[in-house]
Amino acid sequence: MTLLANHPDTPFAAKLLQRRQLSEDTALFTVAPEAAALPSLSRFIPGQFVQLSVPGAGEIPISPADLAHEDGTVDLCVRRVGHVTDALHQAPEGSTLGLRGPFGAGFPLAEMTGHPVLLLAGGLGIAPLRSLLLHLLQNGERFGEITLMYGAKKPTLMLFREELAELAARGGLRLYLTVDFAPEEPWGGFSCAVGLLPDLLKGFSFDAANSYAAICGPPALYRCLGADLERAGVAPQRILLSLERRMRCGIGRCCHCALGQKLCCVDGPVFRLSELKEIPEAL
Amino acid sequence: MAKTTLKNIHLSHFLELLRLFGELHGPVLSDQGVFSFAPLASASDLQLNYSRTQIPPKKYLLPFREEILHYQKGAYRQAVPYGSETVLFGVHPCDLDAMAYLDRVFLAEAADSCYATRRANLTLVGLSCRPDDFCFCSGPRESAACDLFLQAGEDGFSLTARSAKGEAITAAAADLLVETEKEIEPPACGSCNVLPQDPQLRFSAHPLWVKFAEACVSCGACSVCCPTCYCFDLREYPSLSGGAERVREWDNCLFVTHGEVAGGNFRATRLERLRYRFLHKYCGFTPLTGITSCVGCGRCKEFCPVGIDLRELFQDLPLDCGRTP
Amino acid sequence: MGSVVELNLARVEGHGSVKVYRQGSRVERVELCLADSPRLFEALLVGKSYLEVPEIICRICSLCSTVHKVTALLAVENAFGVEVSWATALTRELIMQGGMIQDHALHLYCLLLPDLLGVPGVTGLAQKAPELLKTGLGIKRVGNMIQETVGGRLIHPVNIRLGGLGQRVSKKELLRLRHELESVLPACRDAYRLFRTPFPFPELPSPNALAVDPGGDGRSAAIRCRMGGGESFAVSGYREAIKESVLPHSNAKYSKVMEKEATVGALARLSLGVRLSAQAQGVFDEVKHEILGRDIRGNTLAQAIELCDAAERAIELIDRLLEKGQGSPDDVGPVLRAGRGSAACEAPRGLLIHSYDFDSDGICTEADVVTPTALNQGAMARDLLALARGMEGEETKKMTTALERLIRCYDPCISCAVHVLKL
Amino acid sequence: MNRPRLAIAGLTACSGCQLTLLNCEEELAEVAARFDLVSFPMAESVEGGAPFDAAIVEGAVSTPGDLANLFRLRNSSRLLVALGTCAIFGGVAAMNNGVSTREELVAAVYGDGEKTVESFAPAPLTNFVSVDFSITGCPPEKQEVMALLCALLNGTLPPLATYPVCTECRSRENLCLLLERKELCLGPIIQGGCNARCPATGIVCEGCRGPVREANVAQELELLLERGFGRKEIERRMSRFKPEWDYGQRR
Ligand SMILES: Cc1cc2nc3c(=O)[nH]c(=O)nc-3n(C[C@H](O)[C@H](O)[C@H](O)COP(=O)(O)OP(=O)(O)OC[C@H]3O[C@@H](n4cnc5c(N)ncnc54)[C@H](O)[C@@H]3O)c2cc1C
Ligand code: SF4
Ligand code: SF4
Ligand code: SF4
Repeated sequence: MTLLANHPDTPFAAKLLQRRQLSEDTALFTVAPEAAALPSLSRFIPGQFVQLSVPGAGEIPISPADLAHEDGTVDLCVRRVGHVTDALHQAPEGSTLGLRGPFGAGFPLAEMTGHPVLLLAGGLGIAPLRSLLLHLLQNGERFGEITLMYGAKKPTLMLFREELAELAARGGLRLYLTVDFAPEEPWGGFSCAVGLLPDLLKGFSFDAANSYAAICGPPALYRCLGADLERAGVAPQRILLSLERRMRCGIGRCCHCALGQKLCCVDGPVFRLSELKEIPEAL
Repeated sequence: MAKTTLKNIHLSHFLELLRLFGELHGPVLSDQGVFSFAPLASASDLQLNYSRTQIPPKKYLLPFREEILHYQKGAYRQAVPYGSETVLFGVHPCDLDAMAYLDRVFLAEAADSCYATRRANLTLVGLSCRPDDFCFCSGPRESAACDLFLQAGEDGFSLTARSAKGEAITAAAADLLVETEKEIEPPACGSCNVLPQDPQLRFSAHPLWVKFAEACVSCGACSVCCPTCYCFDLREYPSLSGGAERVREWDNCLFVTHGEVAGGNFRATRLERLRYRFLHKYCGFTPLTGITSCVGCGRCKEFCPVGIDLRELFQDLPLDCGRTP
Repeated sequence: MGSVVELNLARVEGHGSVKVYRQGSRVERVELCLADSPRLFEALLVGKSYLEVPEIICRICSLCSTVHKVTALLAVENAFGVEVSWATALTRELIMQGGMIQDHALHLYCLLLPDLLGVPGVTGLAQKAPELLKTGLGIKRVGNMIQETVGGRLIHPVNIRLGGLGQRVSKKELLRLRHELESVLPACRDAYRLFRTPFPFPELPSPNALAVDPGGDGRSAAIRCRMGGGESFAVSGYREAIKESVLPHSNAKYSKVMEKEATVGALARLSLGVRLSAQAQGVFDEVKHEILGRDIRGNTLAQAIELCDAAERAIELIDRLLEKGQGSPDDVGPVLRAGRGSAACEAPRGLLIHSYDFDSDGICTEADVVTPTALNQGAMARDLLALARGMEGEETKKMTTALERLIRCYDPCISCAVHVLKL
Repeated sequence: MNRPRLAIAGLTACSGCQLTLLNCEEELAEVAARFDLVSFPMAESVEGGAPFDAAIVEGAVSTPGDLANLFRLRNSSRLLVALGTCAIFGGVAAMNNGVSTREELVAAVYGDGEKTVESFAPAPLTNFVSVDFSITGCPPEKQEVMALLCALLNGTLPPLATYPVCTECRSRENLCLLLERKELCLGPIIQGGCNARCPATGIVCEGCRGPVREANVAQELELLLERGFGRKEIERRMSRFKPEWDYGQRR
């Protein structure tokens, strides 16, 4: 029997180099793919995703939380929510994982060049937006003003807080933080509003007509933020949303991630609000 | 043009000859009384006049459950797909078209190698059919999506080779074939094709959606039995010794888990899921947008325990020849 | 001063304990508590249709679900006068042999063998005697394969049903089973060597054997039951012969059969002279002095011989099914009528009786099941007391170990015993 | 490699779920080697103490003793797994005949004499404790039990199938008993994973695995009524393994 090329679902081996706990349920995993994977995996665009395998548990889509590193390692910020992520959080450093990708369409960087960018992250949505943010900052001279609004449930769940503060302090980034609930006891160290992300946006004045906005967060966020931004004057084609869907194969075959006639894994996960408005069940 | 004809009396010889090209499978009637494609132990098992099999021939390309990857000693490797050279005899045009559709999905860029291996091992011999009440294709016709097609007539079959393999078969069977002047006429067309549908129908407030959603038991029969439904799930199971296998299994968009993510479900109600199925079947996704994948085999209608027929939705136009392209 | 020693039973099916009441070193009395919580099957069956009865009642016990199902089917068929075809009867017998193989192999190799080798259980066996464990599991596997292939589901089989079978077992499957049986037959034949040495207990009272009378033609249900002393009674009249009473300390009832404490099971069967297949008979002839007239410790050896017998019988049954062809599955619908049906079978652990009353709609109005372990309870209690008395003055640990082993010789099935008692 | 510490225990049940583990003949020796079977009265006579990594519990809760045992296991185990239909839904023992109370049932079996059997209506584990994972079936499928053990070894729980019995039934090319023979098959509303054992032998699914997550109970009821079964009979069948159903449930 003839055996044709390798199965497209076959992951490359990757080694879990380091785990850094960011909050009670979220950690940053630094993963080093085997050499054969580097040509593909070291060239992802912010917003694209990789398929991460935890042997014995399964495979999940994750958007890298950083830019591609020189040495080929990838940073993945993962929240512990279920079967595979549980296993990942238990995996000791040094264990073998699997990685393939990158897949999907990332943020339209070329098109965004020269424009101010407003990033809106809710909760874990900071992961893919951090990758975009780092790209924007690295290429600061090519983009307009960069603003990040980031909301978390409570202060302890705010990821990358120090790093973000430092980036803001260095200039080039306007940073607004908010938490849904203020804890009983005072939290020190950083200034932060109490309220939801849309509240932050309310009092915010920016060059809406010229701006791009990138949103990533829980589904509820998209519905109101998209409308708010439009009302503020951002063109729906320039409102970019990174969507989450159930994904199995990542390459447009398993069909779980369909929204309307589009597939999140190949046409997305980054979509424009203008596209999504045509698809009733997308948001 | 002269036609190559196989007389009925030579059929069993012809079947024996097909065995030279691989293990011979065809439509049979199971002990329980279900038509199915299965190995043909003897030519007498063959059900030439079968209506449709419960499970379509997609099972030869995409088994219900298969291991696709195997993890051992730090690496995932492709599991070797089982199966060997197989000749599938007696496939109706609708099922052939359905496999052609699956080819478009699985043999597209980054071809699925498990699928491709099986596909390469499969020789398809098509057979004309006699539509029954459940069918709604364009009537008995030929399909080019095979290696060899047999058009059944009164006392024989007219053969058309559609590939090099098909030519090889006709060449090998030369002794059994005769050239006839008169072509075997396919019976006249009776019904009509399923056309691509308006995707907006999915979101319409059509009362049928509510009716369907109340009745649907989410048993999955329609898509399990559909020749073009191919959604799948991937699950990974570790073994006692430390390895793991990743299993691919048919999934179903009617199941509540299909659109579920942490913290929500994008198609939480049965109604939304039925509409999703409609959209996928009749309107297509991304590269196949606008192509209906329904080949009119009639299975979902026949095997639905509550008699849901999605076609009712677009039956404001009568289902007769008026709409044939 | 009085004291009580309590011993919780492990490596038996179900929950039970033994309490030894002592005055100083003198043993006053011994209580056997079969402590599974009652599931009241007999009461639950009331109001269920005749079709459901066998499907529900087999859930009494997992180990013996096959024989419970068959016995229940026979009882229901008896009530309505249904006769099944010989192919169905043979197939039922085949699955029962599968049950016998699985049960005896599990008991001998997984539950009892640890006693012989002085380890606490399967884990110990896997370390100390991996080959023996493998052999035992290999035999057990074949028994299970028969039950699963014939029954459709390994525990609580579904394919055997009222009046017939769901599906005939295909020739291919039968040949596969035959092949597997052949491969373990030598191990089954030799099993007796391993289980020959009885525990070094003081001599115990000799048992009153009770089993079905093997006179029947194998096709219809047993008609009579027989005892070692020559007594016998008709299955239909079992209620007169078997008297049961409730004990305060046990959830299973105590029975006397024709005024005696009966012993059922492998030892009883062999003592009463059931017909054995060729190789099993050969083994029996060699060791019969260790069985006939011996106390319950002989049960283990008897089970080992039956293991061989069951494997041989299964092969014979398969050959008969293959030879005659099986015809198409018969499904004899019963003609409903009010009345009672009773049936008795030899379960791996001994005599099992099911009896049901139905009204004219086929709804169950009364159900009664007499299980082997319930029947054995009297003899078990008697032997426990005898053994405890015989070991007066010995270390407590030594005594409890001996008592536990004695219980295991009976191969009790507490689930069955408890779940179905009826006054 | 450290061996996970397991407790395997039975409450009110037929022991079939535990037996299913013992029926994994090919894997049993390796299971014994890779796990520390700290407490497994059915197969081991020595009891090791708490804590356990996982407690696998068979059976329903029907006596104070069961309850005490369950609490002990819950308190001393990181994970608690309900094994089998009885543990998840109550199972056959929880079935009632629709007319008698528990006391009457007990009296019917044991007589209302001096003996008092301390028991209450068999109830699922979740009525008393939190359960981390369930494996359904009466009895459960061997490969699901093995999948659980393999996953535990791997620090996870297994992803089990979530579709109804019909899905596998159709995929096996069985004749649909409900559609073609108008029999009382519960397949559409029952959790699959058994590879449609019963319909594959031509016998209706009796529902031993309990309801599938999205069971359209009301529609199944209608289908069966249409086929001429009486409402009482249908309810009797459905409640064989799970006493209470919402017969109006559509989603
Ligand atoms: C493009 C994309 C990028 C993502 N990036 C990140 C990220 O950077 N960090 C992060 O923590 N998470 C990310 N996710 C979400 C992550 O994939 C899911 O949390 C993960 O798949 C859950 O898997 P699990 O096995 O742990 O959970 P499960 O035990 O499978 O289930 C938990 C829940 O997640 C749902 N789920 C299962 N599989 C998937 C799947 N393949 N896709 C979506 N939902 C699923 C289940 O239905 C269930 O509701 C991303 C998802 C997508 C689609
Ligand atoms: S949708 Fe129905 S009729 Fe169309 S191809 Fe699928 S099963 Fe056949
Ligand atoms: S026989 Fe039962 S389980 Fe099988 S498809 Fe029909 S209804 Fe479903
Ligand atoms: S088919 Fe139904 S009754 Fe049979 S094993 Fe499966 S769930 Fe249980």
